[in-house]
Amino acid sequence: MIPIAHYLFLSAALFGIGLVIIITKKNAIVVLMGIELILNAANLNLIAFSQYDPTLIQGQSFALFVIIIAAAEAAVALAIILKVYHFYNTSVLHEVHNLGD
Amino acid sequence: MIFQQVVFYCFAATAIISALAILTTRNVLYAAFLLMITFLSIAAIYVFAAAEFIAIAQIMVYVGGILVLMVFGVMLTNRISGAAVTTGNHHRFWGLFIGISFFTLICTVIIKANFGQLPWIMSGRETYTAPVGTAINNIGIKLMTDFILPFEIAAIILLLALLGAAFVARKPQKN
Amino acid sequence: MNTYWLNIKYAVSSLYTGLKLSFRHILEANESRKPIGMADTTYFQQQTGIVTLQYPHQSIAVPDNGRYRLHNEIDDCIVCDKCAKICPVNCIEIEPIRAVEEIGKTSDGTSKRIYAAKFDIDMGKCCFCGLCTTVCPTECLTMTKAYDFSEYDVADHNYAFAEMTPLEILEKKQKLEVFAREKEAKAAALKANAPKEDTPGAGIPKPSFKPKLNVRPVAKPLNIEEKPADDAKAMALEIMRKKNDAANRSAQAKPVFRPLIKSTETPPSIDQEEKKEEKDPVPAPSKPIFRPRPMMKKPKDEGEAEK
Amino acid sequence: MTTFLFFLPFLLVYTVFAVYAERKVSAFIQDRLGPMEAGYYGIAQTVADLLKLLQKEDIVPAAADRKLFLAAPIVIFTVVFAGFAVLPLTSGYAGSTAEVGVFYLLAIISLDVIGILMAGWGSNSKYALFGALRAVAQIISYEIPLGLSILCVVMISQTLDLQEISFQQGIWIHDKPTYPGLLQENYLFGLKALGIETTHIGGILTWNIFRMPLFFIAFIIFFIASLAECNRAPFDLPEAESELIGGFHTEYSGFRWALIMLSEYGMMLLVSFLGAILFLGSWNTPLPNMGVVKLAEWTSGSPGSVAGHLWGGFWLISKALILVLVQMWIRWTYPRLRVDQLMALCWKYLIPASLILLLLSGVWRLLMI
Repeated sequence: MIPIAHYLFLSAALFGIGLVIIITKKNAIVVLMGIELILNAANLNLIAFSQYDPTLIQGQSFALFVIIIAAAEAAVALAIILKVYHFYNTSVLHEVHNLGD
Repeated sequence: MIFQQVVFYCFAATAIISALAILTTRNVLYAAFLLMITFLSIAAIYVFAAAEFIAIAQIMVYVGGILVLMVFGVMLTNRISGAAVTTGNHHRFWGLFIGISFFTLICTVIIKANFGQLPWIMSGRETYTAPVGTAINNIGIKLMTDFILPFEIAAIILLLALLGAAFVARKPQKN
Repeated sequence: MNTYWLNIKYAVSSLYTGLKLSFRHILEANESRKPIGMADTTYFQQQTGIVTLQYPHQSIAVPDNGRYRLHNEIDDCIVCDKCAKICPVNCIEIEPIRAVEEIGKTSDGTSKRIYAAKFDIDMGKCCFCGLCTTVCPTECLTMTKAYDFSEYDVADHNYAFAEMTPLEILEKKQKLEVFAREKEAKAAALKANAPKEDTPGAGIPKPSFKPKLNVRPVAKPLNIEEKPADDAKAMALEIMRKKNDAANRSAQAKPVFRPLIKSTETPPSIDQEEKKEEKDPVPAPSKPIFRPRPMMKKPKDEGEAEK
Repeated sequence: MTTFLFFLPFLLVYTVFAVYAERKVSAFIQDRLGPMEAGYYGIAQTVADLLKLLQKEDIVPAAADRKLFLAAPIVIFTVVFAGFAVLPLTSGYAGSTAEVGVFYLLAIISLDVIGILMAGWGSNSKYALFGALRAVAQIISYEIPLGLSILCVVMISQTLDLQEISFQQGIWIHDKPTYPGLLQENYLFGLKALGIETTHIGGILTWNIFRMPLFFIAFIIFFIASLAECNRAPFDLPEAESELIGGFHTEYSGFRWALIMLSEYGMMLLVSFLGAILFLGSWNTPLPNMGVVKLAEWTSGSPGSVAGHLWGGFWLISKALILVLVQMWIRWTYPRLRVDQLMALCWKYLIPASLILLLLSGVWRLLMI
């Protein structure tokens, strides 16, 4: 079987890449992609650990909740991005200067 | 077993390469489709970790749901004028610096912690059997017993998110 | 709420009806219509089943009076040009050559005095109005039942009904020319005697066109008796020889169109031509009802070519 | 595990004949003859068309996003073909033994959306983009009634494994090692209170559609939703010829267009297989045992035997193909829905109905114990 450390390295790599995407990208949707990558990295950890208790599978259940929350979060975030786009006519984050109406 | 490992590393490599490609590409839509490849490879890796159900849920929710939402978002927030939808970069140095330093930090921790030698992991490995067909039953029972509260809360959150998203994204009412 | 259930009820019943209907058609597809025509008494009997025919293999019988492709029975054609004149889309193209004598009779006894060097009907242009068939004096031009005449090349829609070979055409033309020459000789002889008349273009030194230009004077002195003079005859022969050479040369280059030059006439000459023909010495026991006009279209082109 | 060796050639041959059947069915419904020239009764028409398509130029529009445009048909086909991986073929010959079979198929159907979006966006044509957006809206909406109607079956069967669901619907219910808590005997209409055991009678009486009579409605909901999932008429708005020329595949030609058509027909077959497995008894015979006349046993060999393979394959494939024919019959009968009608049908009629069915299935399941 695959050593658990390899899952964790993969997860760390995905986390790092997601972080870089969040920091460097200008477009709000790509930033959202970075967030999803980080959530996936976290899920990977949960599931990697969960395989060592096949009867309890708490990790898998938790991963399932993470996926659910990610879905809800993505829906709301995209709705907000759409709203921002309609208001400022841009989806580039640093061009959104003031949050007041 | 060696075949299984080769396949695992292939999927891991695909996940990382496509994630890196998201980082390097300027085209937002390419990024979305590359993210699909990442998600699919991660789903494959879930299967290696005996989490079939989560893998399929990953495909359904992330690829079939979130990704489609994102592609829709890309299409709706950009003028469809023939030009490719691109995104610029900024804070390149700090981004790379923070990312790489986080990665090295986590890797160091993983190596230092030596998870493979933790007692519960060791015992888990002894009792580890190949993925058997009872995982879904277990998840179902767990969700309806131990995790019933988070399960219901998740349902409410989903409903709220649905309503909230629809409310936020709706066209402003004309008076 | 009530409409909600009514909608469901209506949807179910209409969907069911639709499926039943189309399924009945599938079942009925095992029988198909026979290729029978309207005239058949059983034509309306079969109401169900497949209605299409496999066209090239089967086809519905066309009524005997079907009016589709034009056909010209060239043996009965007196080349009167009526059809070409009446045609609203100019799809009939005729090139006549006057014969020096009667060349035969049509099946209804009309005498034929004009050869058809060309009798082309372009079915690509034809509008199937049938006017040409009604004006045809000998009823040689008819519309037939044939309706499937698609071709790969639009040029193939041009149906040529004339049966003359190029050699025959040439021969007939020469004959006509000899005749014209003789007439011209007569005219020249007459001219020598007659009071001077202005003959436009008579002095043009083009040998090949000369004879034709000289034809006109022949027509003008209408009531002159024909008395060929010897010197005139010699002159005519001389010109004839030259003319033949020219004709041969041009026949090689353009076998079909070139010879037309000879019959070139300016439009006002039509009346003259007809009058002239009335006075033609050619024996014409029974004259065609319609006076054939030798050339309709070509003269203009050739006239331009002349310049 | 090796069912793809069967399904890949089967899919190709099936598509050739399905296109032919489509033309013939449409022709017969419209009192025409359909293709008649190529081969006997036009049987080689599709082969000729296929050869023509393969020779055609692979055109990529100058304004198209080249990479997405070229990749989209491959993605669509791969996704649809991946769906065949979990289908059981006979009682002894199943695809992947993944216990998440049904769930996997739902995921596959939602993956199809991505390929369509790639094609629509990559073409850089308004018709393709409209078609793709319509396709996505339609597929995502109809996934809900589809998933709910499947969930009804899963609730009664207590498993996501397609092979397990298949075994439950016939006389070989004891031949599969089942998970604890699964039913080991069938009763008429699933009602134990009636006291008529049908475990050894089999045939149509143990099909899911009979085990739980309300599944007839569930099956109709499933069927309508599956029509929408494969963009078939009357839900063919994404490729409405009269409005959008060809929808998301407007710009494709030649081999890639053939690939899109192949996956469309493959999708039809996939949902037909799924419907046959979930509701119509899978590879089980429709003929019941009646006293000494053991029709069910005669028309289905025991699992693993040669007869079992042949009978099982025959029943399952013929059921699926009949469903495909019904899809064609429906396509050539009904007019296309309007977009608002499409959404109204989904959200106002199918989803409430399937939610109620889900509740009733739960109650029925309690009666089955």
